[in-house]
Amino acid sequence: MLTPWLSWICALLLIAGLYGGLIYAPPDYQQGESFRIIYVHVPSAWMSMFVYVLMATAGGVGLIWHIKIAEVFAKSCAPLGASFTFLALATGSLWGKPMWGTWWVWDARLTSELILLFLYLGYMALQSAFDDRRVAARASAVLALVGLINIPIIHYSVEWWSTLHQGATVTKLDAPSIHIDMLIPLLIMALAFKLYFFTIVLIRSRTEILEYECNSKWVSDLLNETEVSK
Amino acid sequence: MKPLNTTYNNAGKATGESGFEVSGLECIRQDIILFQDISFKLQSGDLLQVDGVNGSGKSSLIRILAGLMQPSAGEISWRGRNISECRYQYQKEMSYIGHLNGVKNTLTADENLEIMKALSGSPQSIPLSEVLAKLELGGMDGITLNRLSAGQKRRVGLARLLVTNSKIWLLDEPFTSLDSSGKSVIEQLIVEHSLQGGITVFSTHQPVEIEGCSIRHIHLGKK
Amino acid sequence: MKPLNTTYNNAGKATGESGFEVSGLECIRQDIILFQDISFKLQSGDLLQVDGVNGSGKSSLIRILAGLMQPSAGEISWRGRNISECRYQYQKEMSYIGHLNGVKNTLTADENLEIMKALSGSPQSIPLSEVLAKLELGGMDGITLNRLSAGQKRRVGLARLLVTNSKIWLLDEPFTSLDSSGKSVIEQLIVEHSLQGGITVFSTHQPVEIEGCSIRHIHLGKK
Amino acid sequence: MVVQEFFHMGGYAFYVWTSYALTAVVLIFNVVQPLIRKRKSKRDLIMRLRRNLR
Amino acid sequence: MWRDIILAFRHRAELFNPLIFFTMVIVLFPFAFGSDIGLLNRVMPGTIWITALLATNLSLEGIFRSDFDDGSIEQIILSGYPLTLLVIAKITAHWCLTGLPLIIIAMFTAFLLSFPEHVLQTLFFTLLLGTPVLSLIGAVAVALTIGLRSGGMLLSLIILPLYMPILIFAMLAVENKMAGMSVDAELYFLSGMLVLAMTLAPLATASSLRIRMS
Amino acid sequence: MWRDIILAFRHRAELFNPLIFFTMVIVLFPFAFGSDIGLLNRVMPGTIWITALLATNLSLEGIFRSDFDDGSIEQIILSGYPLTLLVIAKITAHWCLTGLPLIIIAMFTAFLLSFPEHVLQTLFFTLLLGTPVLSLIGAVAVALTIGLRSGGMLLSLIILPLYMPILIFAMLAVENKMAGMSVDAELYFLSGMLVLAMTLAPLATASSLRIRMS
Ligand code: HEM
Ligand SMILES: Nc1ncnc2c1ncn2[C@@H]1O[C@H](COP(=O)(O)OP(=O)(O)OP(=O)(O)O)[C@@H](O)[C@H]1O
Ligand SMILES: Nc1ncnc2c1ncn2[C@@H]1O[C@H](COP(=O)(O)OP(=O)(O)OP(=O)(O)O)[C@@H](O)[C@H]1O
Ligand SMILES: [Mg+2]
Ligand SMILES: [Mg+2]
Repeated sequence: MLTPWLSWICALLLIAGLYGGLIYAPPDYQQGESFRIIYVHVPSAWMSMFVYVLMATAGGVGLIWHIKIAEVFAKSCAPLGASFTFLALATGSLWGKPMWGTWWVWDARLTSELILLFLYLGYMALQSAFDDRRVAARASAVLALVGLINIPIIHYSVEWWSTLHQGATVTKLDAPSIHIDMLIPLLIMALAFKLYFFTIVLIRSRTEILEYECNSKWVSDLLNETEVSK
Repeated sequence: MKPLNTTYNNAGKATGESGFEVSGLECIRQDIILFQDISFKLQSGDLLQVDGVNGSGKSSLIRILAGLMQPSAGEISWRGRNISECRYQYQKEMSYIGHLNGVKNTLTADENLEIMKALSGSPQSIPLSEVLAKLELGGMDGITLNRLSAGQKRRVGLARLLVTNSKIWLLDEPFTSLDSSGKSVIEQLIVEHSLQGGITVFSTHQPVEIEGCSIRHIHLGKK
Repeated sequence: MKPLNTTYNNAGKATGESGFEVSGLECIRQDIILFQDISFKLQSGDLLQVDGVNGSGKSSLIRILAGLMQPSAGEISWRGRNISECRYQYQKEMSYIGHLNGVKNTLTADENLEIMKALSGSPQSIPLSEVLAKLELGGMDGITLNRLSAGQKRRVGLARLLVTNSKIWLLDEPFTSLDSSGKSVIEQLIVEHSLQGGITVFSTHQPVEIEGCSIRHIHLGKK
Repeated sequence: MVVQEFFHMGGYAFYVWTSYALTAVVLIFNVVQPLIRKRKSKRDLIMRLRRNLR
Repeated sequence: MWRDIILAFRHRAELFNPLIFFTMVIVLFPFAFGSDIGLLNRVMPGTIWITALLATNLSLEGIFRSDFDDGSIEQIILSGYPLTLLVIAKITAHWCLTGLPLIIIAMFTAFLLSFPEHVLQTLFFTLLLGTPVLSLIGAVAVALTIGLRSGGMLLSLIILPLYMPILIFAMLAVENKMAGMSVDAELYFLSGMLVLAMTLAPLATASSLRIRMS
Repeated sequence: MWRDIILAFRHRAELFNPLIFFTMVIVLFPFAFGSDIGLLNRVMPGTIWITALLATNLSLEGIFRSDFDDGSIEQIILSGYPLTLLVIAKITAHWCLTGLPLIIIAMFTAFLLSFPEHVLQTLFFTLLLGTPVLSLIGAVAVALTIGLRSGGMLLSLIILPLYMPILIFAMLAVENKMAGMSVDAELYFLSGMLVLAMTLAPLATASSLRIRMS
């Protein structure tokens, strides 16, 4: 029921964010127009971490209380999280070339983000290695929880090491060191990404539940109503 | 043959409380329902044989009873409590022997028994040589298991029953590779165990000759 | 059930020459003489059961017959030649199934059968699905063996007999973990094999119900 | 002129537009793929049910 | 009882195997990198750490696989002792047989190469703090993947991201020390990881084993 | 038939496993040795060779052990094909899955590090000639020790002296090339070893397997 609403709001926000980011915001005095990558880079990077935390939490809930919905949700998160991580890496790389003069360096933030991608891939590979869905869900939840350690490392890496990567510009609580005209589109984009994620994850989860419950009565009833009779 | 195991850990508590109770058990593997709505009660001295064709879910049932697998639905309780609540206490009173012997091929019979003993944490010590003699393995103690025959290895695996001294025995095809005398040794062990108030659940495809106590049957799969 | 294997490799040569001949076989393991002076002759259609208690040397004898182990003394000849002289020709006409199934747990039944076929180099191709159906494994082809039950795994191991199509079968406790219907499938296979002129040597601790051909026995160990 | 400038992105066109294009592709893929899978798994389930009914 | 269990697990492992393994690497070392002491000194920490990663990973897999194949793991799970404790015992035994000899041999080699002493100390501490973490994390990953069809690949895929931070911090510490900087931050981080791994990894291993059994 | 057999053996191994394993080592590589390209270039050949030794050794042991444990080895011996041929097939399959990917990844890494081209060629040839020898010799040693109580230790002890000459000559070749000298002698030696190993090792492996079975 929720998905159409979510997707409309999401589309609107995306358009607004794109307008704000590409047209409204002034060019950066140091980086010129290239800074506009921020509007895809930073939301993806944030989402990559956010989704992981969500996935691990849901996995943990499923592991402890054996709640099916949580298991399904965690499983549906993984491909999206991996996509966001990939985007963060790719757009970061595309930004790094003009800014740092290189596509890639082995610096702490970049590396830990790469590790995050591997974690997602490992999680998905582990999920598909089992045939029993519940066993798969529980085993991969353990992995997700163990990998959670990486999230703070990603976030604080810029503080702990001297790195090439930008320090906290937006997430400083007191005073973001970024112009307000640049900030607003960024926040809109971030929100749009978040809604996008929830929309897709809902769609995914539904399919997943259908497959999970293939032995139960309500699924056969549901399908009977709609199609089997045809 | 003298009975070796005359007392059980926590044997005192048994009185008054119910024994082993299974209700509404269901097992689904690879989206196929193996069994559904299995319920039974086992009291001290009961003997249950699980029957069914290959792949009907006998091993799955026994593993679920052992607490190795989670059932898709249903409950198993021991002394009135769900076995996943009192897991370690239950395990201390239970011995499971599956298709695999759970012994190390590169160690000797002696060393394997010592590991079993250390892991079971059972306090009283039956001399290991006596255990081996009872299983007709006398003189085999210093030989690593990869130099024993299949039946001799199975006997070392089954020695766990004598070493750990527990009240519930869950035996998945215990007679595999045993000759007829080995088979009757185990059958006799089961009878003794039952007479002393132990509970045994076992599966086998071979005809069983047990005298002195009655066997209940449960049949899995289509008839 | 239609017989699947109606012709044998090199079947033509069998006439005129003697079949399988064993003379003065002796096996010593760990300085203990397991058996001595074993001699027998097997012709087309013969069926030999090896009896003996656990550890009496049944598996050792069968492995020696297969050419896996060297006897301490004695000779084995096939079609008049010592089997170590015509090793590969002998092996092409012989199938051995031991205590271990010789199958890969991480592969599916299909893949395992294909490996067996590739290694046996047997030219004619019985459809693998037919082999599986015959062993009551229909529909199990795409499942890796570590998700099959013990009896189902054993059946995949025994499928070797149907895939490789050889004249001599050496079976060490083939009925292990099989249910009664699986056991009778194998028993019937053995009978068919024997009726078609095959030779079978097998060991088992279970009562065998074979009708239609006579079984010779050999007893190892002290009586 | 303004439009051209916009697409030029102050010389960073390649980097900026590649990032946006990549993002668009990935986001669209993530919409389409689950929808396809939903259709497919529904069809599979229905086949399964029909098989069981018979 | 505690001693018994550790002994029981130790029994099974090969005491000399990892020792010889490391000796082999150390012996090969000058062959692989030439005999320029300066260069040897520079690459020694890295080599030792990579060896540690590989050795831990592969020996852990061996131990768990054999337990899995012969059914010992079922009996361990059903032993009546908390599985977490048994896992700790198993990992401890494993570390005693790989991590410990590695450290000893590394120190010995460093001594032979007259490795600068103050850096040696740092290397020692990183190894002391880091190798148990490798064993602990490795146990989780192995427990998750053992016996699966694509187990080996999965194991590498899972273990790589988890080992990387340890390696990075250990090498950072050694490099900083060589450059004369403070290494407190890195050692704190490694200690933190160790404490975290010690509390969480046995739990995670135990629950993965349980899950894998069903 | 020949193709069938090789396929049969390949089936069992994991195609991606060694690839990921080597990628892992290569990814760890800059972490372990810092990002100084000059240093990385100097230690790369040595690291690649040590990795090759370890990976060959350990994966061979894994393959044979699993064949031993599940009875496949008996069936291979009894298959009716000359065992030597089957051993050759098995070793070939193994090399295709470890040696070959190693070489490919090594070349790729060298390319990324802009390793000097003329030395790269030498490194390539040493790997091409040397890694099959590793697989061949390893197979003999593994066949001799598999399933023994102290198999692991024995394996290392047997393998170490056999591998050493290969490693030494390979490294000599690379160093000589770096110094601008001729490397013919070393490459001839490696080729000789390869020819020798190819003719003798399968025979030795086959007969050790036969002996181990009884
Ligand atoms: C492949 C290269 C890159 C990767 C993997 C990467 C990754 C990340 C990640 C994970 C975050 C989120 C951190 C957090 O919220 O804790 C982030 C934020 C950010 N990145 Fe990147 N990045 C890359 C390149 C770049 C480049 C080249 C720039 C600009 C010169 C840049 C600018 C930013 C900015 C401004 C933020 C927001 C920081 C904040 O306020 O938290 N990134 N990046
Ligand atoms: N590890 C597993 N994962 C998934 N499915 C399994 C697994 N083990 C067994 N199964 C499936 O569950 C079913 C029951 O297996 P189980 O081992 O319980 O049978 P069983 O009654 O013990 O048979 P047997 O007499 O052959 O021992 C089988 O059809 C099998 O395909
Ligand atoms: N690999 C081996 N190395 C040395 N001795 C062995 C080996 N395998 C078996 N033996 C010894 O040889 C004897 C006979 O073993 P064998 O396996 O032939 O017995 P079996 O008759 O097949 O017994 P079972 O009925 O238990 O299968 C045993 O006493 C055993 O101790
Ligand atoms: Mg079973
Ligand atoms: Mg036998």
